[in-house]
Amino acid sequence: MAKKQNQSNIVNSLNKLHVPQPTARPDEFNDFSNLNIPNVEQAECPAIDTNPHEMRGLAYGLIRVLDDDGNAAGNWNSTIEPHVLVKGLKDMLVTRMFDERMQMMHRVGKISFYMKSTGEEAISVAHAAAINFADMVFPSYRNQGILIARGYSLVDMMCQCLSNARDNCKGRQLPIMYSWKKGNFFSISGNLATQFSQAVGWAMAEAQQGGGRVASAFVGEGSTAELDFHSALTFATAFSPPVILNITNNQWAISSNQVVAGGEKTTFAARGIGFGLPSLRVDGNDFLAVYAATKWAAARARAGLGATVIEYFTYRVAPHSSSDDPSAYRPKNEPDFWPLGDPIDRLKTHLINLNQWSETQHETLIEDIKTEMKQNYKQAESYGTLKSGDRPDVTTMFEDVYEDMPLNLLRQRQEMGL
Amino acid sequence: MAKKQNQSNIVNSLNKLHVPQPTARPDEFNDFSNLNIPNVEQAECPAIDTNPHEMRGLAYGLIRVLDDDGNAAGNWNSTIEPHVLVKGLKDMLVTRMFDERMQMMHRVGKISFYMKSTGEEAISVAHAAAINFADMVFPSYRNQGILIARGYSLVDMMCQCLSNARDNCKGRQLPIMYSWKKGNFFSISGNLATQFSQAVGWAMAEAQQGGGRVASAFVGEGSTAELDFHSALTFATAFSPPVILNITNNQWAISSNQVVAGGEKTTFAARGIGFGLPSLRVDGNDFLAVYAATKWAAARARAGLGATVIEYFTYRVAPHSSSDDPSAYRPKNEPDFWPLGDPIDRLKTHLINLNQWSETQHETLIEDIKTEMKQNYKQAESYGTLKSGDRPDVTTMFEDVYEDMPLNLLRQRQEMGL
Amino acid sequence: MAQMNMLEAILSAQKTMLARDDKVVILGQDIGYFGGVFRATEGLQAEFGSNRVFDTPISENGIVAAAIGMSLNGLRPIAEIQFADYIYPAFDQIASEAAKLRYRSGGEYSTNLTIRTPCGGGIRGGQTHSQSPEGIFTHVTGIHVIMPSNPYDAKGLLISAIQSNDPVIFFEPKRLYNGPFYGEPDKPSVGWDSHEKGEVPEGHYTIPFGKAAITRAGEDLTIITYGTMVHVVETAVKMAGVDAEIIDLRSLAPIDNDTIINSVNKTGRCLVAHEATKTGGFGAEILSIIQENCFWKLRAPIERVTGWDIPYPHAFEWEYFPGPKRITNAINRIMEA
Amino acid sequence: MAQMNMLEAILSAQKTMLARDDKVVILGQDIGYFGGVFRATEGLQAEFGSNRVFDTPISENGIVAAAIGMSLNGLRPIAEIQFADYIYPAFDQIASEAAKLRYRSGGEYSTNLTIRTPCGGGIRGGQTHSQSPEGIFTHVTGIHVIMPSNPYDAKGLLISAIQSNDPVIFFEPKRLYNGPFYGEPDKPSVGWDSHEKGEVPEGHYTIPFGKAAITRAGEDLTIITYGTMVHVVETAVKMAGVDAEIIDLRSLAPIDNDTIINSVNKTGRCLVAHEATKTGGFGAEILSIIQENCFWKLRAPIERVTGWDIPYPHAFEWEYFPGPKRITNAINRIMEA
Ligand SMILES: Cc1ncc(C[n+]2csc(CCOP(=O)(O)OP(=O)(O)O)c2C)c(N)n1
Ligand SMILES: Cc1ncc(C[n+]2csc(CCOP(=O)(O)OP(=O)(O)O)c2C)c(N)n1
Ligand SMILES: [Mg+2]
Ligand SMILES: [Mg+2]
Repeated sequence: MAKKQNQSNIVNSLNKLHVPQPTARPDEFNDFSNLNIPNVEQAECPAIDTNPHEMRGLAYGLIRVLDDDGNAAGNWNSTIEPHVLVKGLKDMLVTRMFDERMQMMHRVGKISFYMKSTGEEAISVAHAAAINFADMVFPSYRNQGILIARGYSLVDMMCQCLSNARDNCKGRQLPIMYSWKKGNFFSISGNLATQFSQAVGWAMAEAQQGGGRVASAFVGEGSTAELDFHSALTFATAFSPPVILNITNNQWAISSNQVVAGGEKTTFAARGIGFGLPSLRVDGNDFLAVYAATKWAAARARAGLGATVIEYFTYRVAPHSSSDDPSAYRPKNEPDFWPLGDPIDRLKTHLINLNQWSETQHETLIEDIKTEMKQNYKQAESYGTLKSGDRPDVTTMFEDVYEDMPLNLLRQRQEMGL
Repeated sequence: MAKKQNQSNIVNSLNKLHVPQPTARPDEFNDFSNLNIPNVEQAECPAIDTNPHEMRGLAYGLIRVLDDDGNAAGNWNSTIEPHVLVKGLKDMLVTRMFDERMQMMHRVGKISFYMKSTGEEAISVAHAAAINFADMVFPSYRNQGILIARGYSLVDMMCQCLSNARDNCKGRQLPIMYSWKKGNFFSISGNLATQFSQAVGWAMAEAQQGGGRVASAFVGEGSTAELDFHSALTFATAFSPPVILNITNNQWAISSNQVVAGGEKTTFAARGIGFGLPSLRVDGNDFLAVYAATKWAAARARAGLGATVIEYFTYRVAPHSSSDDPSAYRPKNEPDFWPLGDPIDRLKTHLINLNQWSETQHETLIEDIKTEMKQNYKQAESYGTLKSGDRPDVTTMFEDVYEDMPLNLLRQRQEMGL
Repeated sequence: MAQMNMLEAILSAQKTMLARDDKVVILGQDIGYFGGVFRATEGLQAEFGSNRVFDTPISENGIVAAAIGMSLNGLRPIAEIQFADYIYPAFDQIASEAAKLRYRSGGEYSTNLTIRTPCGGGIRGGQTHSQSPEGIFTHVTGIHVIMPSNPYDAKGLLISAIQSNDPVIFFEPKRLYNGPFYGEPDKPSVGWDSHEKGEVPEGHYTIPFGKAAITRAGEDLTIITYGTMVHVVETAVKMAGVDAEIIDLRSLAPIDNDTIINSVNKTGRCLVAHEATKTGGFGAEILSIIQENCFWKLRAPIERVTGWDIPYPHAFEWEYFPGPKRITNAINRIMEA
Repeated sequence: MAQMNMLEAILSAQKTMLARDDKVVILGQDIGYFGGVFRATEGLQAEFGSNRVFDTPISENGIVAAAIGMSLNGLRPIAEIQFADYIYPAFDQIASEAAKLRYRSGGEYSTNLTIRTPCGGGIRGGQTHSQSPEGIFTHVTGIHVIMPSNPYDAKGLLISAIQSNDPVIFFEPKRLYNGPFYGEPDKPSVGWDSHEKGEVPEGHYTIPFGKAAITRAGEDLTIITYGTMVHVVETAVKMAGVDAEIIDLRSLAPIDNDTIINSVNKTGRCLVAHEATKTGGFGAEILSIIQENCFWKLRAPIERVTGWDIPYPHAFEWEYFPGPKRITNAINRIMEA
């Protein structure tokens, strides 16, 4: 036995549990030089009906389309209509500026909580651009870009965050826990990953009824450790439903680096290989790569070929939430060194290279969004804030627990004098 | 995009959910000709400190040592002392005959339930032979061979099945739900797979304390769908503890073929690849292969290299349990066609080839075991059967819920007049 | 009308609904080709196809999650959990998701999921095939909790469950599948043909949630129970020779306060019985409702007769079980108080 | 003695035990380098090393399972579940494994696992950061359920939990971390330095399980409660101007029947208060114990004041919360009855 020799990869010193550690802590330095970023030519683009076993390599590489100069190249490059890209750029900007506005509103006490998606906008926005509006999204809490790309009203989003009288969640949910049924956007759960396995069920029903739509679910890399991730992949491999299982690997889960979730020994895309599913690892800050990978996965799903797992490799520039201060656990300047750049800058450069965009247009757009954002916020605030007392009617508190209100709730409502 | 062409592997017809189906149902025929059984030379045997990424192939092949003529060969072949093999043969025979005896005792109403391991004896027995007695086993309910290989008293096993006065589980558990602390054999749980994640915790504590022992946990292929399987692999990859994560793929989970558990698109060993863990797929009916794979995994664990996933490819010859009649869901003669043979026959032939065993010795041994089994059963029955009333003292019913009996239980015991 | 045992009634309810509503699907472990370890779905895959009735991987969490997802896409799933003792891996999907979805989404989304699961002891199943965990779910607002005691109710209530737009957990006392159980394990077992509730219509009918049944009218005391214990209590009442009013709750959530309150106000005495362990069990809620509403009419302390606060022990099944004798003793104490 | 808030007391208990017993380890999400989202383990990894205090993947099931496994190998793990609302994925490992292991193995194996988890509302956390699920666990025999109401008790009880050879779920009312909460969200918050129970010994001491505290002696009625509600009840009692006896249960399982029974036998009137939803909550068990044991001394119906039977709504936090006014109303009803 044990014929071939190899360098040691011993990870445990005896007498000590191996506890995975991030590259750097606050007083240390990390320029991500440990990362191996392949160039855009590296990843092959197999036909969608290729046997998943023949494309395992995609889970270990990195699908990229935009090179460092903002030019599109490689096997995953395809023609995308410029207006799609311009819309993508705009949606990413709106997403970022919406986040900034709401973060500010949290700081001044207008809303109780907020979560930004800064640096991760391409994932939501390009993904939304690459699937159909009728496709059903099972989002995590960092997919506000999908709502924006699908044209959800910013005022409605703000009203949800304000828990005011126009909040369609009727004041029951934390800010950012959106639900938009008409937009085929599932109600966000506070319980991590539960939507992942539900999405597979939705897609099973779609296959069963032959509707031709696709389900698309998102989790963070930290949440892949949760049980529903396993249920999702198990049912996805068994029943081959039309579903895209997206993992946003933004390196952090609150204070826990992706190594804690099990990212030390392999990629998160590789989880899909364990189930014989096609598994793509994608530059999440590359709008065109996210778009291409999503299109590919959606085409597979629609062709009856079943589920695809996609890991988006990105970086959580923002704090985890408004309650978090990342300088307590990672170098303050770590975001600046993220080697895959900023998704907005990269798409902008690309569009400028294509002569479809200019610095002036960009600046004008930003000003326009700013103005719009202010107006929207003003309007949203006119429906009240949590503090102003313009909340949904308090009697609604007892509704929607069941379809019909049972006696115990009727009596409790009476007891409250409502 | 989509440059390379490939044959279609479309699995879903539109308008219909893909529901995985076994090769054959009762009135059909299955000779397993769909299985691709590689020969003994195929599998490489890497050094234990090889990077797991370089041995992914092992999850898709089949580690075998005994060829069809009962000769040992291939990269995983190693010198095993003949007395180890003879003990292995004997332990397998005892296991099989114990099962038969107890199944009979169930049929005549002496015990309430039973589960046989027929055809799967090599997995438990060779695995037990290849790890140390001090290593901690977290078994499933089909690992009685480990108890036997470790020298647990057959009388004690029978007493547990009889729920009699000498049952060390004090009549609280179904038959076969053994617990043998002195034998480093964990209490079997009725809840599938819960032991898998616990074993990882045990191994984490072992690494933390530097004890040098290994944990070894077992689940069936059907149980890999359970949540604790995911927790086990997630924690195993994150903390690299000394644990062997064994999957017995005996093709069936009650009436559900292994395809239902997600065995259609890839192997169960591949699940480990998803986590960057070394993952072996092993001929479970080949004593020498099970032994070699276990030794390799245990050596890795003891060297601080962390967890190994092993899938044992085998066949559940027996019904699921005494409550099951497999002819309702699989061809009656399916077991006869299992291409990997019978583990006892294969080891016996090998030992005869080695001139370490003979047909006469074999027959004598069987007779001896038969006699011993009868005597043991007689002794066990002398301590009572569930029906005879020689149960553990009924007052013990209120003990061991907590370390000290709380007041509510004291009062309930009084209320019972005990 | 036909003669059905409880399993046949449950099968019939599912078959009726599969035929009536093509959105109804059934999923669970071993429920497809094989028809379920208790045969509660026998023949349904053959009749309705594997697109409607199919086996799942062994993941209770995955089953419930998939069923929730399917319901969000217009289907009406029935999920079987093979034993109630194995429902816990699905607890998060039930308590955090199914139960709270309608509320958290402001009514935008909801699930109509029905979970069927066999519960209770009496089959020598040991501690992991005998539990009655209903008391864990009755504390989770947003789900209905049902437990029938006979074939007629089982079919009518199960059809209501399937038709309900709320999530429902439907507990099936497995000891009753083949016949009523009067609490005397040594007596020969009898079939449902010996019981009037073994007469079950072939077609579609419903029994509303939140309506208890008075299975015996009486004046001396009220006994509130459900599931297997309905029949055990009947035996005890005969043994004690009292004129008890027996209430079979059938529906635990919603619960039929009025029937309970009216009866106890009339009798002034009350006993609550269930097979589950005592502390924190659903009996405590029943007792509380009575105490809060009937205080001035109570003439004796309400007692609970339940399983002991221990796991269900294989060898001591009948010592654990709250049998007729324990109930009779309690009845006597209550009547003498 | 030192001044500690409840977080500091919990930190101190863990630190004391880490120093005293090298078998003690702590695991959970974000509890290592970062020191926990509530800072309950701040500095412990720096002091005791990552071999003793470490982050885990985000899997509540995995955390509890690993902790059980570690305890089987001689360690004494403390597992943090970041919010009690997220304990459900671990439900099976808690209810089927930790709670039943000693029993099923005939006493051969057992787990000493302590689970710490912040519970309760009052921080605008919405429905998934506010729950009080203790009533789900008090129905699971084989585990201890503890909920302290102040720093002194928190430290003493947590040390008892860590030292216990049984599994313990230790619920920490997060609203009390920084100071007592008297049920009036609009009033300026006060620190634990204003409360005598903010005086906490620096070293090792224990408070036994199963012993309630009488936080106010009185003759008019008994109020039984625990956690945050202990202080809210205090406010209500002042407002109502009654001479109430307030019992802080501290330990729900085991429960201190004697203190409860003696008090209610003395006062003849009783109110039970908790923040969790009403139906099937632990209040029902308390009420049942009293009814069963004090029936002849009761002069008025026992009432329960609890959270409504709805998920904890973000915008209606204080409408959901069983505040002083609702308690006062109930006190008045009980006193007038
Ligand atoms: C079941 C559950 N456990 C714990 C939490 C607390 N929690 C909220 S977000 C989070 C980190 C998630 O990280 P990741 O999945 O990587 O997503 P990201 O925040 O990076 O987008 C944690 C632990 C939760 N919401 N639900
Ligand atoms: C949590 C849980 N769900 C369901 C069951 C019921 N059950 C017992 S054995 C079994 C099949 C397991 O099959 P597999 O894991 O392949 O093991 P094998 O019986 O083949 O050895 C099932 C579904 C259980 N015991 N626990
Ligand atoms: Mg993340
Ligand atoms: Mg199997």
